[in-house]
This record gives sequence, C-alpha cells and structure tokens, in this order.
Amino acid sequence: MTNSKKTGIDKSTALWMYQTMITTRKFEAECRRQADQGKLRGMHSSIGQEAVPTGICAHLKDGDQILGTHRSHHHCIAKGVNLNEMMAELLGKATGTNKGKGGTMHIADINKGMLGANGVVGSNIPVAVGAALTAKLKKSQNVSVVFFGDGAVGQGVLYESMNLASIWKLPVVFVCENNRYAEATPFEYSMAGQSVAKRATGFDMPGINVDGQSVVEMYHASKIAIQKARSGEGPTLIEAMTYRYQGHFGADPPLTYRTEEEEALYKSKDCIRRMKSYLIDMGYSDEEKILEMDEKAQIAVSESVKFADESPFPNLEELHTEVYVKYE
Amino acid sequence: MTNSKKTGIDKSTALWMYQTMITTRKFEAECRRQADQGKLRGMHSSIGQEAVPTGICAHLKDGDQILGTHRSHHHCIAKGVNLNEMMAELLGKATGTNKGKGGTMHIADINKGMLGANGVVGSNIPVAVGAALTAKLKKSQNVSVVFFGDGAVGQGVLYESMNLASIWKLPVVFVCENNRYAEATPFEYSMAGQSVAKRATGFDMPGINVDGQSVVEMYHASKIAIQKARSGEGPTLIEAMTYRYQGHFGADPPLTYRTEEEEALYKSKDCIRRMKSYLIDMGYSDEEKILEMDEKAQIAVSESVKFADESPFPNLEELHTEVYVKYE
Amino acid sequence: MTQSQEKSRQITYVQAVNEAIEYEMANDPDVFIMGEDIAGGAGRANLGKQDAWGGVFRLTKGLIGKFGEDRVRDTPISEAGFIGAGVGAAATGMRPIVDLMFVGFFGVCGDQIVNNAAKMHYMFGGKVKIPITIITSTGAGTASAAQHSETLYSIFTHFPGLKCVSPSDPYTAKGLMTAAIRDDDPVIVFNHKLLMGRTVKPEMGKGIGFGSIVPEDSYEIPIGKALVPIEGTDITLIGISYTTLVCKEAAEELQQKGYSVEVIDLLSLSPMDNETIIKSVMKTRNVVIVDEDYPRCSIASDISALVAEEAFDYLDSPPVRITAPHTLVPYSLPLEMEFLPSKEKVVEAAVSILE
Amino acid sequence: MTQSQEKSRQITYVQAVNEAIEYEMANDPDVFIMGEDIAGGAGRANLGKQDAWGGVFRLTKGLIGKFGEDRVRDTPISEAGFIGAGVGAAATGMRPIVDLMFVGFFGVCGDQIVNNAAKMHYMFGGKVKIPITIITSTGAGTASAAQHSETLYSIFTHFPGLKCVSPSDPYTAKGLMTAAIRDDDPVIVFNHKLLMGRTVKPEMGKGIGFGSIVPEDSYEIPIGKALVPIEGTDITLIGISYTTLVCKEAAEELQQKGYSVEVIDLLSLSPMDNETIIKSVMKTRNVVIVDEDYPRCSIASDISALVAEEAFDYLDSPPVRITAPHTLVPYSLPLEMEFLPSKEKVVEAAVSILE
Ligand SMILES: Cc1ncc(C[n+]2csc(CCOP(=O)(O)OP(=O)(O)O)c2C)c(N)n1
Ligand SMILES: Cc1ncc(C[n+]2csc(CCOP(=O)(O)OP(=O)(O)O)c2C)c(N)n1
Ligand SMILES: [Mg+2]
Ligand SMILES: [Mg+2]
Repeated sequence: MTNSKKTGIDKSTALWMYQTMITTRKFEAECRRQADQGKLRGMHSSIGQEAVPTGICAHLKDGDQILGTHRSHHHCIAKGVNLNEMMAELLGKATGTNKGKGGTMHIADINKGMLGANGVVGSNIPVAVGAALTAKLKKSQNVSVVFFGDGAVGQGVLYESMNLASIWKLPVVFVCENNRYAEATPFEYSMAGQSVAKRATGFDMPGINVDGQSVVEMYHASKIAIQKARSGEGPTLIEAMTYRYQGHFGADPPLTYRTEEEEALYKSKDCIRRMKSYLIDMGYSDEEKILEMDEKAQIAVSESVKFADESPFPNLEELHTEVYVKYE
Repeated sequence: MTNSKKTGIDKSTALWMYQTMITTRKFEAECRRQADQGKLRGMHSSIGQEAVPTGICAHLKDGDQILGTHRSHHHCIAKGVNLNEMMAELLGKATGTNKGKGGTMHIADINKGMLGANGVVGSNIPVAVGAALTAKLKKSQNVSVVFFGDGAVGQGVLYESMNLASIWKLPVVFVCENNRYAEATPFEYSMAGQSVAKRATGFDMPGINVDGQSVVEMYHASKIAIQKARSGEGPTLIEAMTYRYQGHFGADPPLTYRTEEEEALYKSKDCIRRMKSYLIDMGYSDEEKILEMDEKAQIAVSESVKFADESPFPNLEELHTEVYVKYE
Repeated sequence: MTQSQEKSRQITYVQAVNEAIEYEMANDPDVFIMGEDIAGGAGRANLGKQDAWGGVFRLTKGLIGKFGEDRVRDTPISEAGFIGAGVGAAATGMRPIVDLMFVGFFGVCGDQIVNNAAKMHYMFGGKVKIPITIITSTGAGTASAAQHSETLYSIFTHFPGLKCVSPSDPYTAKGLMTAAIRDDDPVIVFNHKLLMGRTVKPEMGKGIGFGSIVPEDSYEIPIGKALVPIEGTDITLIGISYTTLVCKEAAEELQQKGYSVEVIDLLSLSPMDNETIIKSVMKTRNVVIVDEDYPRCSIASDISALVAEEAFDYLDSPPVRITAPHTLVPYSLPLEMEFLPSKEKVVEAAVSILE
Repeated sequence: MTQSQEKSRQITYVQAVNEAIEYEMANDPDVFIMGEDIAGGAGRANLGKQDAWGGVFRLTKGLIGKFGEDRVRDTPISEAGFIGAGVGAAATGMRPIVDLMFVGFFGVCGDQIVNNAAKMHYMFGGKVKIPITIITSTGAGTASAAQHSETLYSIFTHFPGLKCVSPSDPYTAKGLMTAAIRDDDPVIVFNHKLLMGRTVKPEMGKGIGFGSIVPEDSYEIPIGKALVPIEGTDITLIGISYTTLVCKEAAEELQQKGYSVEVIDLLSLSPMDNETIIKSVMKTRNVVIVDEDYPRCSIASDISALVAEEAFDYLDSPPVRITAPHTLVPYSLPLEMEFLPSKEKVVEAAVSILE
C-alpha cells in the first residue's frame, strides 16, 4: 500500500507540492511580521495545515474552482493565486487580488480558480455546489472543491449542500480541515459522534478520514475523490485531520484552551518536515536542493512585500465602485 | 414479538388511541366541509397520518411539550387541545386557541403541551431542543417531541438541532412523518440515501424506521424513545412511514404527481381500520362499541363547529395587541 | 417595432412571468430555473408527471416539458443550499433564476443572499459577477397568517449589492422579469400573491390579473425607473406592487371628488427612481405613500425622508405614509383586512390633506 | 438610593455588560447564556481551561467559573440551532441570553429570530412569552471587511415583535443590558465593536471605554427612552451607538464655533422615543441624523420621515442624514475610514445648515 502510493506521485508533482507548502509557510510567517508592524490588519494563519489544499490542488486544472474560508491563504497559494497580489490585498492596496476591498477573509481570483474565501462559517459550501452545477450544465468536466473547518460541521448548510450534490451527482469534493478547534472549542465537545467523515452516511456519498498532515496521503485520497467527481460519479466528503500551529486569529494564544503536549504531538507530525523526508527517500531531492527551494520561497515572499509596499492604496472613489455592475 | 407488543398496550390506552384517531379524522373531514363552504380559509389535512402523534402522545404527560408543522391538526388533537377552540381558531374567531390570530398553521396551547404549529418547514426543530433544554436545566423530567415532514429533512437546521440535542443529551424526540411527499416532490427524488432514519448516523443517536400507519408500532417505538429521553439518555430520531390521503393543501389534487395504485396501497394499510381490528382482536371492544366511539367523535366535531359558529370574530383592536407583552 | 411586437393581449400576471422566463430560457442557454416544485413531481418522468405543479403559483408551468429537468430543476426544501448553489452557478457563468417561495422564508437563506450574492462582486474587487434572479412572493390577503404574508422588500433594499423590483400588473411583471434575468447584478423580483391571483376575498382580486395590455414579444422595463400611470396636479399617490392598484382605485374616487391626482407606480425599490418622485411632488406639493410593508425602517420611510429632504420647499403638507401597522399579519379575516392598506384609508388621507 | 447605589467608577463597556449579566444570573436562576466560545474551551474542565475566551469580545469572561457549564453554555457553530433553542427555552420558562457573534451572521439564523422569537407571542394569541435577549456586535472600523462590519439594526427594527437597543457607552450598556434581560419580549442588544475596544486605528478608540461613570449596583435604563446628553437650541444631532460619540465630538467643535447644539443618544430603536426627538427638533428647528447603518430603508430614514411628518411646521431646514454610503464595507484602511460617518462630515453638515 505505502509502496504503491509512493510510486503514485511523480517527481515534478512531489517537488511542486513541497514548494507550495514551504511557500505558504513562509508567506504566513511574513504576514505575522507584517501584522506585528501594524501594516497587516489581522488574519487567521494556516501554518500547520499546508498539506490539505496542496494534496488536493495537485489534481486540479485551470477551470476547476476551489472555495475557502476565513483561513484561506494556503488554499489560495495551492491554487496558484499570485503572491504579490495576495500580499497587496492583505495590506489593503489597489493592486491586490480584490483591489484591497476584500482583505484576508475574501481573497478571490476566479481566473486562477480561486472562487473566494468567505468569512461566514459554512457559507461557501453551497456556492461550491453551484460551481459544480455549472460544470454539469455546461458539460465542462470541471470540478469544484470546497474547504471548511471542523466548526463548519455545526452549520446546517453543509447537510443541505451534501444532499443537493448527492441527488444531482455533482462534481464537487467537500473537504473538512479538521484542525480540532473552532476558535477555542474542541470538536470533541461540539461534534456528536466526533467524526466528520461519518456525517456522510445517509447522504449516499463516501466519507473518508485522511491524515491531513501528510501531503502524500492527501494526494492519494483526493485523487480518487476528484476522479470520481470529474467522471460524473458524484461527491465525496474528505475529513483531513490537521492542526493549526498558531492561535485562531492574529496572535491569540492557543494555550488557554489546549496543552503544550498536544501541540508538541501534532507539530511532531509536521507536513513539511515529512515531505522533506519523502523527497529524499524517493530520491527526488536532497538537503541542498531543498534549501534552494526554501530560499526560492523566501524570495517570492519578500518580493510580495516589496510589491505590496510599493503599491498605492485605492482611490477613495473605490469605496463606491463595483457595488454593482451597473446601478442607475 | 407481535404478542409481547400486543400485551404492552392496556385497554384504556388502546381505546384512547382509537378515539383520538377517529376524532382527528372526523375533525379533518369537517374542516374540509367548512372550507368548501368558504368559512375555513385553507388548510393542510392530516388524514391518513393520525397514528403518528397518537402513538407518541400516549406516552406524554402534562408538562411535556410537542411542536408541529403546517400540517398539525392531528398533533394538536393527540396532545389534548380543545376541539372547540381549534375549530374556532380555524374560522378566525376570538375564542380560538390563538384568539384567531394564528390560524391553521400556528395552533398552539402551551398549557396543554402544544407549543405550536409552525409554517416554516424545519423551523420548529430547534425550538423543541430549547424546550428540552428547559427541562434539563429545571430538572423537570419533561420531554419534548417535534414532528416534521420528510421535506424538512432537506433543511439544515434539523442537523444543527440533532447535534445540539446529542452533545447535550437533551430529552427530545425527533419524529419525521415521512408521508413520501413534500408538496409534489417525492422523497425518493429529494433525499439522498432515501432514508431519514439513517441521517441520525454520525450524530451519535439512534435513528429508527417505524410503520407510521400502525399506531401499535408507533406506540412501542416511541415508548422506548421517550423513556430514553426522560431518563436523561438523550435524543432519538424516529422515521414514521405514513401517507397523506388528501392533497398537500386544500383540495389540491394529488393524482398529478402520484398514482392511483400507490394511493390504494397505502389506504389499504389505513391506521384506523387496523386499530379497529386490533381492538376487536384484543377483546378491548366490539363493532357496536366502536360505532359508539365514532359517534362520540362526530358529536364532538359537530359541537366544535357550533361553538365556532356562535363565537364572535375578534375586535379590530386585536390587530394591534399582543405584538409585545409591553411596548412603549 | 415589428409587427409581432404590436400584438398585445390581456393575460394574467402568472402567464406574463411565465412568458418572460420561457423567452429568456429559449434565447440564452445559460438561463435555468430552480426551486421547490418549480416543476413538481420531479423524478417521476416515468409517470409522465414531471409538471405536477409548475411552481406553487404556477409561474413555471409547462417549462419542464420545453427545457427538461436539467434547466427546470426541482429542489429539496433547502433554500440556503439551492440559493447558495444559484450564487455559485452565477459566479461561474450561468444566469440562474431561483425561487424563494415566500419572502418570509428569507431567514433560512438570508446569508446566501446578503453575504454572498450581494457582496461577492464588491468583495472580490469587481472580478466576479453574480447575475442571479431571485423570485419570491409577498403580501397578505390570503389567510396565510404571520409567516407567509409578509412584504419585506424593505430589508432587501437596505442592502447595497442587491437590486429589488416589484411589478404591479402583468405588463410590468413581464418587462421587469425580462430585465431582471438579463441584468448582471443580483435582482430580487417581489411578486404579490394577490396579483398572482391568490385571494380569499374574491373582490380583492377583481380585475387584477387582466388590468393591462401585454405585448406578445419580449420587452424590458428598465430597472430603476418608475411609471406614472395617472398624471395630475393636486397630489401624488405612490404605490408599490399591489398598493399601486389601491392608489389607482383611490385616484378614481378622488377624481370624482374633483381632485387632480398623480399616481406613481414605483416598480423599482433599488435603485429607486428618486427623480420621478421628486419631480412629481414638486408639481403636486402633496404626497401620500402607500405601502404594505411594515412601517419601521421601510421603503415608505425612505420615500418620505427623500421627499422631505429634496423637495422641502415645495411641500404644502407633510408627507403621509399609509402602511401596514407595526404589527404582524393576523389570520382572522376581519383583522387581516384591517392590516392591509385600503382605498378608503388612502382617500381619507388625501382628502384631509387637500381639504 | 442606597449607599452602594451611589458607588460609581469608570469601567470599560465590556466590563459593564459583564456586570449586568452576572447580576441577573446571580439573582434569577432562569437566566442563562449561550453562544460560541461564550466560555471557550468547553469540555476541557479537566484542563482547568473552560474560560479560555469568555466570548469573542470577552463580555462573559469569568462567568463560567461562577455559574457553571450548564448556565454558561458553549455551543457549536449552529446559530439557527442554538438561537432556536433559546426561543424554545424562553417559551417554556427560561430567560436565555444568546450571543450572535456578529450581526452579519443573522442570515443563517434570521428565521429563528423573525419568524419564531418575534412572532410566537402574537401568533399564539398572547399565550406564550419569549423573554429572550440576543446580543450581537456591529460596526466597521476593525478591518473586518464586508461580512463582519455591518450595523443592520434597521432590518430588525423593521420587524414588529422585536425590541432593539444600542448602547453608546459603559453606562448605557449596563443599564440597557439589565433592562433587556428583565424584559418579557425578545430584545436584541447591538454592541458596537469600537465601543467594546476593538479598533485598528487607536485614535478611534480613544476614551471610548471610559467615557462614563457606571454605578456598581444594578440599574435599568428603560427600553424606549432616548437620552439627551447635551442640551442646546440651534440644532439637534441624533446619534446611535458609536455615532453618539461622533455627535458629541461634533457638538464640541460646533460649540467652539458658537452654536448651541443638542445631542440625542437614541439608545432604543424599537420602540423609538419619538417624543424626545420631536420635542428637540421643535425647539432647535434643525436636525442632523448620524448613523452607521446602510442608508436605504434605515433608522436614519425613519427618523427623517418622522421629523418631516410630525414637526413639519417647525423645521427651518430639511432634515439631513449622515450615514454610511450605499456601499459595502471595504477592507482597505483608507476606504474603511471613508465609509464611516465622521465628526468632520457632521460638522460640515451642521455648519451648512446653520450658516
Ligand atoms: C456563521 C458564523 N458563525 C460564527 C463565526 C465566527 N467564527 C469565525 S471562525 C470561527 C471558527 C471556525 O472554526 P473552523 O470551522 O473549525 O475553522 P478554523 O478556524 O479551525 O480554520 C468562528 C466561530 C463566523 N465567521 N460565521
Ligand atoms: C422553509 C420553507 N420552505 C418552503 C415552504 C413551503 N412548503 C410548505 S409545506 C411544504 C412541503 C413540506 O413537506 P413535508 O415536510 O414532507 O411535510 P408534509 O407537507 O408532507 O406534511 C413546503 C415546501 C415552507 N413552508 N417553508
Ligand atoms: Mg477548526
Ligand atoms: Mg411530506
């Protein structure tokens, strides 16, 4: 099993996955620095969860759409959104993905297949069903993937959406990033049955539980789900077990509701470190080349800051434009 | 099994159940006549579904609360709401359960433990969770029961409510009256997996499927669920398979979306006819005494019309009162 | 104008909406419609019964036979789910029409309407368009009590990012429905139940469905423009949807009393045709706003404030609002009739201004 | 007045609300509170960490230690579920306080608020009371963008059956919170995020939390009554919540320019203190309404219409509304600041009226 899986990932994909994850991590770290300097006005960090969107987006094509949450920088980067434009957005600049109007919780770039982060928990789930409906009606062979947290499993709209996707056999994959907490609330408290995957039962669709701190596992699990969606066999629910290393929002201290032991345990399964070993084990890379990749990531991140810093704020008239396509 | 079940229902309960069902059926038939005369302004008939609330309410006590839907006359009658006041409500009279302000979709009598019918599909489900929360916080040993249709299984709030009830181990029973249709839509089309009971999976609570056209089966299934709730062991989801004999609303013709064969099949399993046989089989009654019960029902129904007819419409000032307890 | 464009006839409101949808679906493959029992009996093709209902108001009757199950799509009772799906479909290139059966159900799906449909274009810096049309029904007068009889267009008008229109008869229903479907922004079309032929007091429905001449051909009524069906110089009556009918009836009676009455049919609430309102009030110097929505923070308040602020020096009398009272919709017939704005109340208000 | 009632001190808005809740919970066993992370870390009693958060704004900090998990109840992210449960608990004898973290989330649970909480008392003929208190947060100025920065009290004020209050400082926060919990009707308390100390522009938060003297003892500010913190004769400025602060600052500047300014702190939107508004405007003959909610069908429209209709003959100038523009809340700092009503805009409007 392990073997067949290993052989399933080709070198360029594996390298892409590592590069994506390390870029994300460095981007997020940079964001924190920007926030500490008062330039970036708060965000939800994705550090620790990089493997989830990376493993999935490895299978996605240009016309495919992903949708995210309040915590979506990793989704954006995995789907290829431009780092410069992302950082500019986070600093509220006119050159941002959203012209500075959306900010951290709403980054979107539909041309890249990022149909938007969304600040309301659960809110994007039916929107993803709609994108899949378009694919079906237009017979485009595209799929859509929606990411949401363990907290979103409390929202009824998830079940409405799973039901719609199932009865209409839509090409959508529901991906729950179970990082064990919604704000300060552990899922063991808030989720009856304590399994997201099981919630697919009764909706006539597979629900699977995956080690979301392993990009290799994520890759293989999502490959099946996306193939299934793309070939018209309907939706899948993936529960990816993961962990956010930082607080819920900004510098919010997580030790008020979780333990050092727990943090240490999950950090010991870090997705980037494990991928590093994988690359070396597979002979895809070596320490030196990995350092180069790390450096490349850092350069891209630094450039994004430079780009954002040099970009202007939007004109004040922008407050009033694009509320509508046309309004008179 | 059948035997042990039979011995489980004592005579007075069995007779009460029959009386309740036949009263409901005659009440609903009378409502139809009132509508044909233009006095009653439209309603959703419960004919065919009488066994469901009857089997359940046999186990309920005074302080227990039930909650209903747009189709709730049978719930009200089973919980002991006064027929005169019901009919007066339906004719919009000041003496109605709700002083004429609520009408068919909102009949309520909290003193009788009928916490209200509700016209928004699914809307009452969390309210029932709240009534159960009161019972738990006040340690009253009361339970609450919420009835909803197969259509409500499409509403996300059901899952939010099941989750809350389950994690808090609340004394509530979720009863889905699966009469196979939501308006003109068959549940085989709209419900992935085609089973309501299965939807409990993943919510750490039992989901059971019951013949809702058998009041005896309903009685036994709900006995377990209500005992469980009352003793602090948490919620149960009951799927009661039933059938509405009439159209969705008013005189809406059901043959535009279902077949004569199907209607005949379900009518052949009529709950009242089967209960009649049961009473005779058990030696609890005979044809003659049953006729007396039927007559008693008819008299009560006729009296309700007389009561309603003789009652005044509300004063026009009533339009403005009871919007608030106090508003100044 | 082609010959066929001149062909007109009296049809019902329901038929007018149906024609608009049919035309757009036939001419634009991206248009589709979904909602509960929008066909009815879905999945029962084997029984030949897909079109059991054609929507609860029969607005979509016959369409599934013409366009198939994919484009005339029955849904489970999952408003948040399928309206959200409409938003997603709109964002990715379709032009969905979605049915929210009664406006009072917005509370189960409001998030999809106000946080996604209304905001995505702006939040995403203009890079995504949401050309969704939401149709819904409003109004009391059908014994449907507090949850099924609301008007509520005021709360949607509150939200930047949404357009709101409310036709008053078959002619405006067809033209606004067409414009809504073609519009690139989210538009909510509020159809009054009494205009769609639902009523328990037959005299209230008198003539409603047939009050206007409707061209057979497709046409648009521009969103954002009011109509002035009756011109006059003494007083302006402003109606919206069903209350336009009330205004017209009141105007007739007031004319018999010798007054020259102007009636504005608002049609669009967002954007609102401020210009037509101001112009009329500057001329007549008196205004009565007639609206069935709850009175607080409402379109009636909005119009009253607009007139007060923009035509202050022209007014001979303060604006008057005839609205539903600050109470819920009761079931009992006499109470429900008292809830509704009526011709009598409008005439009384106008006379007391003009006397 | 007892001795302890006289004890007063300057405390934060957050502490003032916390005190009100604590007092009511201590004195009425039927009062309980629930919401997401209202304690935080629920079920982690074994770690001694139940009170990780005390609510996202820390309004309930410390309460779980005093009243236990049953009465300070963390919930899953299921607003429709737990607000509906609040309604059911209220109907059966409890007095729940329920937290809707941000008002922009109303769209996932609006049905429970407007169709159940607001309507049950009326629909059921007065036989059921729903003494629920919903607390929620409003306002821009915290870089939270379009979905997390709305005000929206106008749309709740629209609904008969709901009461709506919006405090402006620690003193009114404590008094209105106490009154809300004790009220037998559903009350929504709108707490502005800037008043609760959240801001990314420190100068906006300057002094906000400490602007008022708060008695230690429990007291009520009656729902439905406005306050007049500054009296004057030339012009009335009407503020709500955070904009009351804006009005006070503007008043200061206008006074320096030699004008006599009256400031009304609205406090209650439903019921609204029409009398105080009318009385003031009859005296000053000029009015500027300052509100952060979207402008259409809003509380600002309502007040403008009220003044126009009821004080028509007293007005020297048309009412002026300074509100958020008809646009969504942008993320970028300069745009967000431009979105907010500011002292400068108020002063400018007032001066142009009074000059
Ligand atoms: C409907 C709604 N309720 C509450 C919130 C406030 N909120 C923002 S993030 C969050 C926790 C989400 O937890 P989860 O879904 O597990 O995602 P994570 O933060 O762990 O990535 C909450 C409660 C919200 N944004 N939307
Ligand atoms: C939220 C909502 N959506 C739609 C409706 C319109 N509606 C009323 S009854 C009904 C069908 C309900 O079906 P089901 O739950 O199976 O109950 P039944 O009528 O079969 O008793 C629908 C769609 C509604 N009342 N509420
Ligand atoms: Mg989480
Ligand atoms: Mg049904």
